Amino acid sequence: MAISADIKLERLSGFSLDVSLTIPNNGITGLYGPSGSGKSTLLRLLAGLERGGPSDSVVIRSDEDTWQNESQFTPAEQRGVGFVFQRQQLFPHLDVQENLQFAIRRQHTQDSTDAGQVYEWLNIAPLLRKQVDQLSGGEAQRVAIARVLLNGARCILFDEPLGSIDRSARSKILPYLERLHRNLQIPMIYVSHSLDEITYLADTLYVLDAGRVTLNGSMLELSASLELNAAEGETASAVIACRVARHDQQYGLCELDFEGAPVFVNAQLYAPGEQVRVRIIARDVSIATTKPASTSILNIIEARIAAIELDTGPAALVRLERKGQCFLARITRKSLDTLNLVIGQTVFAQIKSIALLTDIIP
Amino acid sequence: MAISADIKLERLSGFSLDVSLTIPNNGITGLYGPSGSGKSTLLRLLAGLERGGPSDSVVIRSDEDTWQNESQFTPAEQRGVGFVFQRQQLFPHLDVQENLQFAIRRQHTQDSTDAGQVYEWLNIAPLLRKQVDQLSGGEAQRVAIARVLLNGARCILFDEPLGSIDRSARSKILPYLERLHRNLQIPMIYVSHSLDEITYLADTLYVLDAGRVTLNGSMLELSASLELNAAEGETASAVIACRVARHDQQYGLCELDFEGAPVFVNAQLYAPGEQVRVRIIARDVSIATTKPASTSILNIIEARIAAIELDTGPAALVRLERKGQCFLARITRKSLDTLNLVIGQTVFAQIKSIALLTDIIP
Amino acid sequence: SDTLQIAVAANFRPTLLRVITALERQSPHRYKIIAGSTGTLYAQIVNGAPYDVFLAADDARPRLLEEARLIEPGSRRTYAVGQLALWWPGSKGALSRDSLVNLRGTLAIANPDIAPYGRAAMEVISSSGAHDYRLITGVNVAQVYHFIASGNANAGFVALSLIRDAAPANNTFWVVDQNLYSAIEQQSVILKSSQLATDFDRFLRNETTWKLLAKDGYHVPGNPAGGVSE
Amino acid sequence: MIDPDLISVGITLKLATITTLVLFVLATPLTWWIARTTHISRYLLEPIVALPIVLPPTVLGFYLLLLFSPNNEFGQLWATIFGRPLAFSFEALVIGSVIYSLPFYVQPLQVAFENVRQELLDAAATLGAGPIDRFITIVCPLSRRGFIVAATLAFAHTVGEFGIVLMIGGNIPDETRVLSIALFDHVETLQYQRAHLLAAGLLTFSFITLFLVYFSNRTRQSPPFRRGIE
Amino acid sequence: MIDPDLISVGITLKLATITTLVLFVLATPLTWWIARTTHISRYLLEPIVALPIVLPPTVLGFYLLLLFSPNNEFGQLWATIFGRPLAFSFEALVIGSVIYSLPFYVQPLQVAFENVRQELLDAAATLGAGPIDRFITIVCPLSRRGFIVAATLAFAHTVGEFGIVLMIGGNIPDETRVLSIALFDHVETLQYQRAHLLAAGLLTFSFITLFLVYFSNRTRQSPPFRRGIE
Ligand SMILES: Nc1ncnc2c1ncn2[C@@H]1O[C@H](COP(=O)(O)OP(=O)(O)OP(=O)(O)O)[C@@H](O)[C@H]1O
Ligand SMILES: Nc1ncnc2c1ncn2[C@@H]1O[C@H](COP(=O)(O)OP(=O)(O)OP(=O)(O)O)[C@@H](O)[C@H]1O
Ligand SMILES: [Mg+2]
Ligand SMILES: [Mg+2]
Repeated sequence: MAISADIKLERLSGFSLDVSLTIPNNGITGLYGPSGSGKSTLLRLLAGLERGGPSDSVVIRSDEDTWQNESQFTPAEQRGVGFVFQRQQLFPHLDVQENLQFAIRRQHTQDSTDAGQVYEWLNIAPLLRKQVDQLSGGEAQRVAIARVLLNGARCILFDEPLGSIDRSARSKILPYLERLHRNLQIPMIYVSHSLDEITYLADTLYVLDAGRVTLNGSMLELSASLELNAAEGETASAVIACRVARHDQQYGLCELDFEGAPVFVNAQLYAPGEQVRVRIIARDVSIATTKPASTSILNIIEARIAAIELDTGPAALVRLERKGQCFLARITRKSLDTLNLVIGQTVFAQIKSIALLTDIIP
Repeated sequence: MAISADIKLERLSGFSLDVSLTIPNNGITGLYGPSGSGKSTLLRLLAGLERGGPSDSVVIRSDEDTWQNESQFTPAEQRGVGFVFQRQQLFPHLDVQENLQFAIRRQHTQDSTDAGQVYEWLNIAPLLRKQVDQLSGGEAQRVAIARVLLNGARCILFDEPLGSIDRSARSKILPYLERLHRNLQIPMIYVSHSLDEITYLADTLYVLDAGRVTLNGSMLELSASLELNAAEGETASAVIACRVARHDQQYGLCELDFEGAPVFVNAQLYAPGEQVRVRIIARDVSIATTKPASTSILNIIEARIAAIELDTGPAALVRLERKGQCFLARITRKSLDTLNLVIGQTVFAQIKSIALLTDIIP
Repeated sequence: SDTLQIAVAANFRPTLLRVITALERQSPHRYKIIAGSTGTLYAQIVNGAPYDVFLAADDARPRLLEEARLIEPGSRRTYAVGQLALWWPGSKGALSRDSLVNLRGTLAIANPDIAPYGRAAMEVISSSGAHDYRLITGVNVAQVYHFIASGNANAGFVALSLIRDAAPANNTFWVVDQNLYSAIEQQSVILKSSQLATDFDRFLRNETTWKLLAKDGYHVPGNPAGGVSE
Repeated sequence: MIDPDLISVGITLKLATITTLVLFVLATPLTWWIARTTHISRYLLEPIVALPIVLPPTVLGFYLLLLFSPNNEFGQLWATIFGRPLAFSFEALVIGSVIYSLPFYVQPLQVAFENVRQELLDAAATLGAGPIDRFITIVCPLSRRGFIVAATLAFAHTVGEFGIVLMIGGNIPDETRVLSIALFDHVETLQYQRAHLLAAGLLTFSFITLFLVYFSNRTRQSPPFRRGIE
Repeated sequence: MIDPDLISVGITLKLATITTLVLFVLATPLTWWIARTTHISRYLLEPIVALPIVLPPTVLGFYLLLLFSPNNEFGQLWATIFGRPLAFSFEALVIGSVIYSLPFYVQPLQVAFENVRQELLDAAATLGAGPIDRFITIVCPLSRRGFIVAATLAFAHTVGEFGIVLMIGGNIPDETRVLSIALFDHVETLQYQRAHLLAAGLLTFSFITLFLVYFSNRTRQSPPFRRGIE
């Protein structure tokens, strides 16, 4: 189910939302933007929880149906859109199990997720008999996610689902969501403040600011864009596509082929020959002008400097290109000068292999 | 105001909390632990929002007073403890300004924070006239923090205050909190899922698991402990103390002296001669057996391998020591073998200076 | 005090108002009328109500008060004798006791346990041979009047005084023969003796009042000869 | 023979139960509509619902009597459809009680309904629950206290009410003679012993019932350690 | 001379206002206590509060009359302290109305109080607000709808009530003769025109008042675009 929306809405408080967007049939669409930029408002409109005032124009279509235009409005319960809310909304009169059952009884589609899987990934079992007001913040959030997943929606909207979930739980849930959307072939929208999470999950990205889309496109293309990453500082990163070359059983590593250069990552999930995407965080990349030796850094890739963007601070973002694919390096201006780096120059990018390990996008 | 607590509490649900802790007179105490480990429960007890059942034993003392023992109970409003709740609790019948005024009118102490500053750092001004239910998730959280800061508490408890706050706002608020506690000399407890935030802010650390303290001590000492960091994977890090050597105006860098070795960071906040702490993320550190040259990595420090902890996965955590101070390097087992690293060996740690930039603890 | 508080059974209030109007023409004093059901007024008097004179709708409650020594000794007197009337708006032809046999539908009376008119009506009905009716009761004759006037009840026994004003068409009501039921003696007592109370009590038994009573459908209380006492 | 007071008790319980059920069925959706709509007609309907209580019950009963009368179109229609007149029937009592107890049912429930958070309804909707589903599975359980209070007030009020019942019920033994009338009669006829007995029985029964209702529906008690402040 | 009905209106408004104020002052803390305590005495107190309504007003009035009577110790005590007997005074009416309207005040307010989230009180406490401060600045404003409903029901009910008032007040003109009794009297004495006029006036006035109260206290209306689902 693909969804397209064309929204012009003005709030009394002065905030206005003016966006056009298309959510592709499958794949995860990331929605990113600062606080108050209208992310939650947009999701509410898509879900049918708001309909806009008489002077607003809201047109939303799924590929089967028109959900909303001037004359028409499909109520939320008929859209089959799951919604994980930013402030989780469990039903206080039901315990955890009953909350989940509420969703199961009203499944939008049959070919649903495997409940056992959901329970396991979100570690729901120990919570089943608890009252909702006895859950800790993270526990409640996990239950809220489980409730939506068990509901068999035809499209799922996540509004900062992992805000209060700890790192180790998060690292279990994220890959699960990734796999889920692959298996179910349903569109998902994922709102987050963490570009990390979004880069990890999203195939398509929309960046919102003050109610306007300031950037959108495929994650792979955008990931190396200096424009998006300049503002990201420490978390600037890029995504590259690689082919799985072979597994190194002894060290638990996997050797990937990145346009002819070997790259090591720690996951062995994919069979040799498969295409995978790898995220490279810009600050993990350093540049050497001569090929380094006797270092613990395994990944040394020859690349060409495609662009350089100076920071206002002491940092610079360097865009490196290897046979059409780009990634970023964040280094100091001092190094830039010391090494005399210029556009067009061929250099050696050192990427700490460890840095790639959990960032593989399967 | 220092606080000490001795708590043995059992919930009907089976969860039990058994902790002894001392919150020093000033400085920030970090509280870290997985979801459901009892962090929020502990804060509620300290604030006087719960008092334990008849079979529980809860003793809480501030340095002036006994707040709670078998026979005594100081109600929350008399403890002067500020509380930023995990699920923010703004008063829905008041608008933003009135919520803040509620706190200002009931200030616990006079020598309070500068309201103008609070407004600026949390960007409150545009929200003042809004109704509470018209705030976005991040906006509401900022208001909740402001409300507590303006209340002039004698101790502040933060329960994951930055969960729904975006990165750029977060990078403004964190340093502000740091400065705040320095100026006010009041104790703060900071709960977070992000070891990042905690390492940044905390002077003392308590790690909670299933209601028990599994680790506690000064952040500086604990930071390089393999025990704490092994479980941290990608985010393992350590803190070292350095002296400010000089400023490099041209590149906006600051040269620090780390036990005789130069280290570059991008902040110029402190005058030469001052002591500062620097956080080094283990994954940013790579190891070379010969001194690397012609690389963008500015920081190359000679150090001795003090310990090696093998991961279950392909990674290894190496503890490096230089004149008594320790930091960590996270490398692959493959590199460990390739470079033939052994305990006692002297190596060159390469630390990307950029990686240190925002992590300086002023 | 120059105000007299008169507690009166609700059915007698309209007549009492006329009496007072006449009285006020020759007296400078004020008269406050407190109307209620006889039972209520009785309970109130027993519990200290500040009434000076009590005009009951029956003779039972005044007698009880006398026995409880709550009245001015010797002040209990019958001030009026109520007349029962059968009101049957839809009736055909002249009414009599025997026509009750033909009554189909709802017959309303005052509650015989509470109201003397109800008790009297009950006596008439049980001796009439009427059988095919549905008996409903109201707390007092005023309610019976509402039942009939609103068309919800087909017929009913009311106080003659009530339908005097309404003046229903001639053949639709019948003043029940007095020998068909035991007399409805309405008695008065003085609760708190004063000159004013005595004067009022006397006025209640003078010629002017009797005329008003007769006009409103009450028999004048009397000696066995039907004359006027005093 | 069964004590007539017991029969009255039976009728009263039946009346109060049916009234409460009718309110539950009819007034619950009305209340939900009032609580949630933003249409202005709400501000007209709200006062109208509350109006019955400002009229004294007897007066309200009087107007209902006029309404039920066969002289009136509504009364006529009823008689045509159901074959017998409405007034002085059990149905009439139910109608009167429903009207008079309406505000006591609607208003507390409305407070409860208005307190149900929209966010929970939003969540239920996205999970696929339609409006009726949401109402039954979310709104009603969350408003349980409101329902209890509403039903209790309506029920108890119907038990205690007597002005209307007296007017439109006609006090027919075995049919419309409810407990409150019996009790009133005992007081009026000075049968204080019986009145005391009946009142004491009524109060005891009500107390036990209410106690059981409230106690079994208490909000899940917070464990003692949550009782930090009040 | 002023129309006696107008005087009754004045007395009624005074009575209803004072009753509501007394309830506001005395019953509000009681309600808060009932709503928040976990002590079992709550489950005894809750039914007791609701008990007055199961008794017919006249009967309740009768028992109050017994209580207030100078024959009784409480009544005697009152008379000694205040120099005049309690029964048949305006104070007696207030006490009676307060008792009878208590459940209509307490119960809706209780629903509202129980809906105030503990988390908000926790937040207020850590900000330095003590129990009374919290009650006034958090609980009361959040329970505004509950207060309105409680006060409306209590006020309107006092306006309409008449059984108790009749019993313990005695229907004394200029003193305890309230509007509802006047209206009742008009109906009883078949002064239908005056009754209609008074009833229409009362209803109109009440409607306008209630409309204004509800309308001016409507919950801040959600802007139209929030109205996704009801
Ligand atoms: N009900 C409302 N009425 C009026 N304005 C609102 C309402 N809800 C939100 N707003 C405003 O609309 C803007 C967008 O809010 P929204 O919740 O969509 O932001 P967001 O992008 O989700 O932010 P966050 O990341 O903080 O959750 C904000 O300025 C907010 O104050
Ligand atoms: N009111 C309660 N009654 C019973 N059990 C509770 C209650 N509140 C919390 N718990 C349980 O106590 C444990 C600790 O909860 P707490 O909220 O302190 O965790 P936490 O460390 O703050 O977790 P999180 O990081 O998810 O917020 C959890 O297992 C939770 O389910
Ligand atoms: Mg949001
Ligand atoms: Mg918590």
